[in-house]
Amino acid sequence: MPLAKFARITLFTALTVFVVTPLALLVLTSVARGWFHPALLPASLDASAWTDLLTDASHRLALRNSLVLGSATAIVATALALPLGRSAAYSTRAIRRTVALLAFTALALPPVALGTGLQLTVLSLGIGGTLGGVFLAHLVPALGYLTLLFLGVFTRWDHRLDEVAATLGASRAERWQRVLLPLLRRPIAESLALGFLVSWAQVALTLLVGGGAVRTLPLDVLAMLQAGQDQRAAAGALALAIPALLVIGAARVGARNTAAVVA
Amino acid sequence: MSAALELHALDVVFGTRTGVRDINVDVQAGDCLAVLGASGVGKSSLLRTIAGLQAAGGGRVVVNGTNVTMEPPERRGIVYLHQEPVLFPHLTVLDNVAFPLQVRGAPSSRSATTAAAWLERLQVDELAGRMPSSLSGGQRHRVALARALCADPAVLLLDEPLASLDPAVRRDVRMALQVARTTSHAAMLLVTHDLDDALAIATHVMTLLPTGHSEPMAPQALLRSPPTLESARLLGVYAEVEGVVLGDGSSAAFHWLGGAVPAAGAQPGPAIACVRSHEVHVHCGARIHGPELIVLDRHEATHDVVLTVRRAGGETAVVRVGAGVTAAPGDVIQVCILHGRFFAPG
Amino acid sequence: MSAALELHALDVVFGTRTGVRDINVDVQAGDCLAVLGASGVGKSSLLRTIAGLQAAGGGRVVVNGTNVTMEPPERRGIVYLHQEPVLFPHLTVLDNVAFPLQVRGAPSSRSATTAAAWLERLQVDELAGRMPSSLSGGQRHRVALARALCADPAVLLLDEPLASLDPAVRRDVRMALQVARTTSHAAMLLVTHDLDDALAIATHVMTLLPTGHSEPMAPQALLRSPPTLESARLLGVYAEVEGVVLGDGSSAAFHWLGGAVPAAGAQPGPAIACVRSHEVHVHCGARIHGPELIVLDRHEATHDVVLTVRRAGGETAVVRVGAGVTAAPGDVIQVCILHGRFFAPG
Amino acid sequence: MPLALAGILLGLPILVGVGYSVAGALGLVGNAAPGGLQRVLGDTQVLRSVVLSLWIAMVGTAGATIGAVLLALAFEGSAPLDRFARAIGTLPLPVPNLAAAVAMLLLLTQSGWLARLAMQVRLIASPAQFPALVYDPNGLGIIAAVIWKELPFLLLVALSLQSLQSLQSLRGSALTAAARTLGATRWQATRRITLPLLLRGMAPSIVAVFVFVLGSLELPLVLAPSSPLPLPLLIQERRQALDAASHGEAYVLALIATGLALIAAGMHEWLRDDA
Amino acid sequence: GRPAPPVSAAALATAPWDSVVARARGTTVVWRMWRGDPSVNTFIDRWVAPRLLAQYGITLQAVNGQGNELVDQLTVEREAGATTGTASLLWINGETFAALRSRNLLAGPWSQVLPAAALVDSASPIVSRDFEQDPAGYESPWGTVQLALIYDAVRTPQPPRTFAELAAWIRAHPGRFTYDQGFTGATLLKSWLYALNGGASTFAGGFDSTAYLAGRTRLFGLLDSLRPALWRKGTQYPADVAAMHRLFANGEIDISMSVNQNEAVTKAMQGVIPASSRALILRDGTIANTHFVGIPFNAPNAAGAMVVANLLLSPEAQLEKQRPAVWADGTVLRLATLPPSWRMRFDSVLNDPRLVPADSLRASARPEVSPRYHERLQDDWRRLMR
Ligand SMILES: Nc1ncnc2c1ncn2[C@@H]1O[C@H](COP(=O)(O)OP(=O)(O)OP(=O)(O)O)[C@@H](O)[C@H]1O
Ligand SMILES: Nc1ncnc2c1ncn2[C@@H]1O[C@H](COP(=O)(O)OP(=O)(O)OP(=O)(O)O)[C@@H](O)[C@H]1O
Ligand SMILES: [Mg+2]
Ligand SMILES: [Mg+2]
Repeated sequence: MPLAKFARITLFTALTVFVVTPLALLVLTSVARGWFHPALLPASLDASAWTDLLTDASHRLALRNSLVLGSATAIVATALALPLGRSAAYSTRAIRRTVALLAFTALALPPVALGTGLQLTVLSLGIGGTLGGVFLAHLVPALGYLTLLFLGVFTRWDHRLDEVAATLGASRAERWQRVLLPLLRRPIAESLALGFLVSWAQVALTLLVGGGAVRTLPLDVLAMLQAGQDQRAAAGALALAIPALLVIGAARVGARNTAAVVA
Repeated sequence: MSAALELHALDVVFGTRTGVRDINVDVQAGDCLAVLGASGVGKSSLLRTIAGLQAAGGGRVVVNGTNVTMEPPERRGIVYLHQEPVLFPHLTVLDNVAFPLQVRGAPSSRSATTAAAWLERLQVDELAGRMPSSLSGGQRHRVALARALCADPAVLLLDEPLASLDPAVRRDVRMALQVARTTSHAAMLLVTHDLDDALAIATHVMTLLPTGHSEPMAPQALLRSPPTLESARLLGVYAEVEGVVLGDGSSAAFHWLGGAVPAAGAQPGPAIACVRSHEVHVHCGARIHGPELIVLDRHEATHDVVLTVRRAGGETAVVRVGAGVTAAPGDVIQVCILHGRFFAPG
Repeated sequence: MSAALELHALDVVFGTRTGVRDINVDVQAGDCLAVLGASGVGKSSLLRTIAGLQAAGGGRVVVNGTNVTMEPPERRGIVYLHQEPVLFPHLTVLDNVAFPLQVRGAPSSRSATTAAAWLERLQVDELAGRMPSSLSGGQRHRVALARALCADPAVLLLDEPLASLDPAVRRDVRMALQVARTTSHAAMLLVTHDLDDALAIATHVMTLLPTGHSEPMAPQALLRSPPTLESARLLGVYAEVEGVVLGDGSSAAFHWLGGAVPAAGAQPGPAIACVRSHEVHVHCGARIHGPELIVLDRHEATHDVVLTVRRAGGETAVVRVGAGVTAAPGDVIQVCILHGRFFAPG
Repeated sequence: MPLALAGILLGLPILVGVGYSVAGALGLVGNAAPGGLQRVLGDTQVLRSVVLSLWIAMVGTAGATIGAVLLALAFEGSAPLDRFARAIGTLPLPVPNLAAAVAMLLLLTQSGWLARLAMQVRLIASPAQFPALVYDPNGLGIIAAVIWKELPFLLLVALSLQSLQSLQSLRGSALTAAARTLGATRWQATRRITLPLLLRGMAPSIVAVFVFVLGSLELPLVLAPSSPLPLPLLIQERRQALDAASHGEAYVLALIATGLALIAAGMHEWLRDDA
Repeated sequence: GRPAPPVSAAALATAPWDSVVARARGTTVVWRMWRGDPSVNTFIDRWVAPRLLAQYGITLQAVNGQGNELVDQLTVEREAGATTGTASLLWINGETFAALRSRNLLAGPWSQVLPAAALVDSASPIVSRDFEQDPAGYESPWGTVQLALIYDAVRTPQPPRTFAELAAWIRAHPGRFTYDQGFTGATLLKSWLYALNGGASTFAGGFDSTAYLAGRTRLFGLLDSLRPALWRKGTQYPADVAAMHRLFANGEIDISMSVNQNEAVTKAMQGVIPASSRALILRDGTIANTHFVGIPFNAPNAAGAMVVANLLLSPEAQLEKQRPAVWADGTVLRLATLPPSWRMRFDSVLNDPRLVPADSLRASARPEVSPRYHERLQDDWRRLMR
């Protein structure tokens, strides 16, 4: 964009301050006990929130649940959304719109509506309060997001690449394997990361469909927050961010070959 | 035996409306049908329809006796070369060309050898290790063509494979196409704007025009006697001379400002004569009977010379004459048309 | 007055290596320099370098006396037409063409009128409201060209503007380019593979070859006496006849299997004669002195006939003769080359 | 086949969710009393909630979009500054909403870090003098959190669109090159070519953000004013009240929230041309 | 197919206790409770759970969930026909108990058969009644607490000691007081309602609409007149007690409050509020209440749940829980019935100088009245005052 070097550096500085300050506050809060107004910095450091978090077996269980749910949601939602987004993008306008609207609805339904409906479904399937039930619930918004993502990817996709491969005799599977997947590495990596995040940060659906019996890290953080345990909540929030950061990093590395543009 | 490719009453759709209607064509294995047509008339759409990349408005596509109208593209045994070359951006040139062999499960060493051979035939062998994004326009065309030829299909649809090539390379590519047609017995459909391509490669040619399409005919026949004025214009070799046909039957003659030409069988009335440059004799100075013409303008084209001439009365005409003619502006000449094709004005 | 476009010692980079070196060219306003060159030799790269889309390896680009080598593309007063047309996918055809006027702040009604006029001149006026994705290949080329012409720049770089067009449309587009050149006084650089384009539009032509580039010369001069064998091959009009030059100075003569041809000034030794079809006389039956040749093959091209002939001894040669020549395989003929250009074999 | 699967996996839960809400609004299930619709429509508190939520979603989405586009365009190059800026810009992506809310709380309240900073440099003398950004009837704190949280997502979308485009168009960005040689300045090429194309590609994601923000609970839970209450909180409050009338209203409100989001999505789908 | 429905708590109540314990061995109990307070969590996870495992082989899984969430969850579970639910034990009281009971979502009666039930102080109106309701064996008590104000002894050396003083203090210190929209704030308002209207007895004996309306008019009139002196001029209220603590700790307000009189101590120890924070009980009396555990109708492991409830009533658990360093949660046992050694141990904890003195507590404790008052007051406040 037409920006002078000075403007770019200013913008960069503003961005850094905007992004980093809240994160830095989280870090400080997580190691500060009794850090009150008007102290600009904590008087002393205290690692108890972290040691509690890391040593407590129940947090570890929550962490494991979150990881399992996040990975499963990411993989399954991507595997479903990719072909769905693609066939919708190549379908008639009416089908495309229907799919897009369905996907939007999956995001738009307030947890009270979606969650209660899902709760009912999951319960009548006999998997209420289980990881499986919560996984099914997380799948819905994740599928919504990722379907939109791939719908977008494929409406701008040069489908002549498919055409060439097809007329050269590549079967459907071979087209996926040899043309689509290699070229889609970046969107797929992004989709995996995004699917993971949708599940990873989910609170309301987990609560409703898990019936409270399925503990995840965000639920723990919510509980701490509602008890005014800011120090622990901050540590928990960071603990939530770190694995997700790793996932995003991994996605970026996975996408490197096809994404020369992006750092 | 049935033809390798048969089109029965095929209708081609442009967007939502039917563009080209009722195409009926057979192409035998080892034959090549060239399709000539104005820009935008629907040549690419026809090929895409045959390849199964867009739905037919009606009719059937039959390959080696099997109706494939409802089959997906990869099950038709038809390879389509896009007008604008589409290469897989993530594969090297060699891998692009080897692609059709690899999807057929050929061992990779053999497919690489075959692919390299095609690259060499099209003179792009030194690009084998490059990525497509670094190729020039003509190189991309050739790599895409090499890939299509490498697929060695029953039916090969080529959409202007020779555009963007210089004459020297073009000659070699034509040769490669000849080889492909005769040695591998593919039935070919070749879209081109250049009659030279058709003459070099094709066994038949058909013209596609907004007003309709012609039956396939021999390329030389089309060149010698195009069925309509529009199809004559597609060839780019005719000068159009205006005049009038007087008399009829075998005594009919075409009268233009340079004189009269026997025009047996032509319709009486205003007419346009399509004349090639070697069918015109020019006499410098007035030596034969007939009107004298002043040369107003001389334009040397590659193969002939275009003269604009005026009769004393003031009418002008444009004629194409042989490249050896030296008449220059201001000269007085006589122009004798030896032969022509006569059409009613469009 | 300085030229509209001057290139001083310009080096063109391909990826990382320097491809074309030391281009020195002036193009006056209202002139058109055609660039002929083999595929992949660097024509597009040259144009992109002049337009500022890729960095020069060295040298300067001067427009109307101003050194623009370091300027961004939009501040050079240069418009570049991509080889593969690039249309803005979110704008209609009309808006695409009006784009250059709109970015210059023209009122939208006026820019629409001007754009529509260009569309009409290129015979794509009925596409004005369409989106680019629905156009045919040739239509896309023409819309992109209309947009470039609409920009009315000081310097116009056209990368194969006439590819993908049928002869009838091609003639009209050539006319439109002529108009643009003469009425708007643009300095044009035109990349083409077709000498006919150069002859119709260009005031000068230069050839770009892997071995180096020629000085600009008149198109007719290039056609009549190409400076090198390679540049002759680029033109696609010459038959190449092998033989040997004996004697030297004004008494030198070129001997080939059909006889001898005066070749004053040619280097003694093995040689290739480049001969156009109207420079060859064919005598059917043996009427003049000289060797008798048997016609082995006859190929009718659009503008001439390609004969493969053999002397009794067994050597063969390929000659191009006028379209009127009727010699058929099996005939015995005598071929008299009237004129040729003689080069040492490449 | 994938379409049928979609029908099941997306359509079914949605059908059940909407169906249950409709039944709840009609007082048929879940201990909900009927007649919620009339009560809700006559309730000015509901209207204020709707307005506040729409305002937050709109301003937040607009802010995040503008920021993301600005960054994507300003840092599209491959210099270290560009790479670094893109990395930093997407940094908050993995931070869950709840954590973002906590961070904003720590930063923005009248006794938060900014207020302390202001006090340190003697801009203000007591917490009450600091502008009320959190628990603010204009939702400024939530909007800040929305931007902080959603800008990285939209930035990611923008970047991946840019890379897809440059992957497919063979020689770099041919479109901008064409625009610029036609005389468009860098700025004009951006405004007329890059930006519209980018925004078209981002449109579904932008609408998704809008829709998500409209319904999301976590940020308001921590940062929202008590009056007016953002719609998701109002829904939760009614839902968690014990009386049947409130329950019925909760479902009506949920349907209203869904409806608003779907209007946005529908408008987007309708306006988008698929050319 | 679905597993057979588990044995209900009511059925188990008729069986010998030993058989219940035997049935519970080797099982898992999912307990839905408020998981927000690390003190409570530590007590449950580090004290209760290991003992359950050691003594009964029961694995305790404490998960978050309270109040109306539970009601919703169970309602939907029943609508879905889930005869086997997720949780076996619920932390409940007051209006949640009322809601669950009225919808038949609780199993029972069972609590009276717990061996430790004999130790419960059933004479105390606060322990034996839950918001005037008779637990009737459908829930078992395990702790009591009382509403107290929290102030900072350094910032506010002279805190108000009665509701009248509180109103005057608020007027004298504009912007320095507020109350939250949640349970704690509502409990304060209810206590204030008692104080303005002649005490808890005015509202005793079920919901009385006229008494309520008269009382409400007085209370809201007062609050309206105080509004300009409240934090943010009474236009905004903190969402919950945690938010209020945050304002208090950072000096935005000078008084916080808690439904647990001892939270001033535990929260200060956790660093949530300043170390100089103190609790005070308003002399007019504040509401005290008891928390219970219940067993849902579809509990997958009612036997285990009963064993847990029994353990919670054991003197060991009650004493541990009451330690200020642990949780400072009041006992529900009648100390007089305990052996002297236990009594002594309780006394030493109760006399901890950091805590509100036990006799002051006893003197000022006011019982809860019908949960309808709580519901109406909260609802009306939201509609009329917020
Ligand atoms: N979606 C569409 N809507 C309307 N018209 C369309 C659509 N797609 C193609 N067309 C029109 O169909 C016609 C045929 O297009 P096609 O590409 O087949 O032409 P062509 O003969 O290959 O031309 P060229 O020689 O220029 O490549 C064109 O006039 C084009 O404008
Ligand atoms: N990134 C690159 N790395 C290596 N070689 C490159 C790169 N980009 C272009 N080239 C080479 O530079 C040469 C010139 O390309 P250019 O596009 O200028 O050719 P051209 O003369 O326009 O050919 P055509 O007539 O086929 O369009 C080609 O041989 C091409 O392969
Ligand atoms: Mg075409
Ligand atoms: Mg080129």
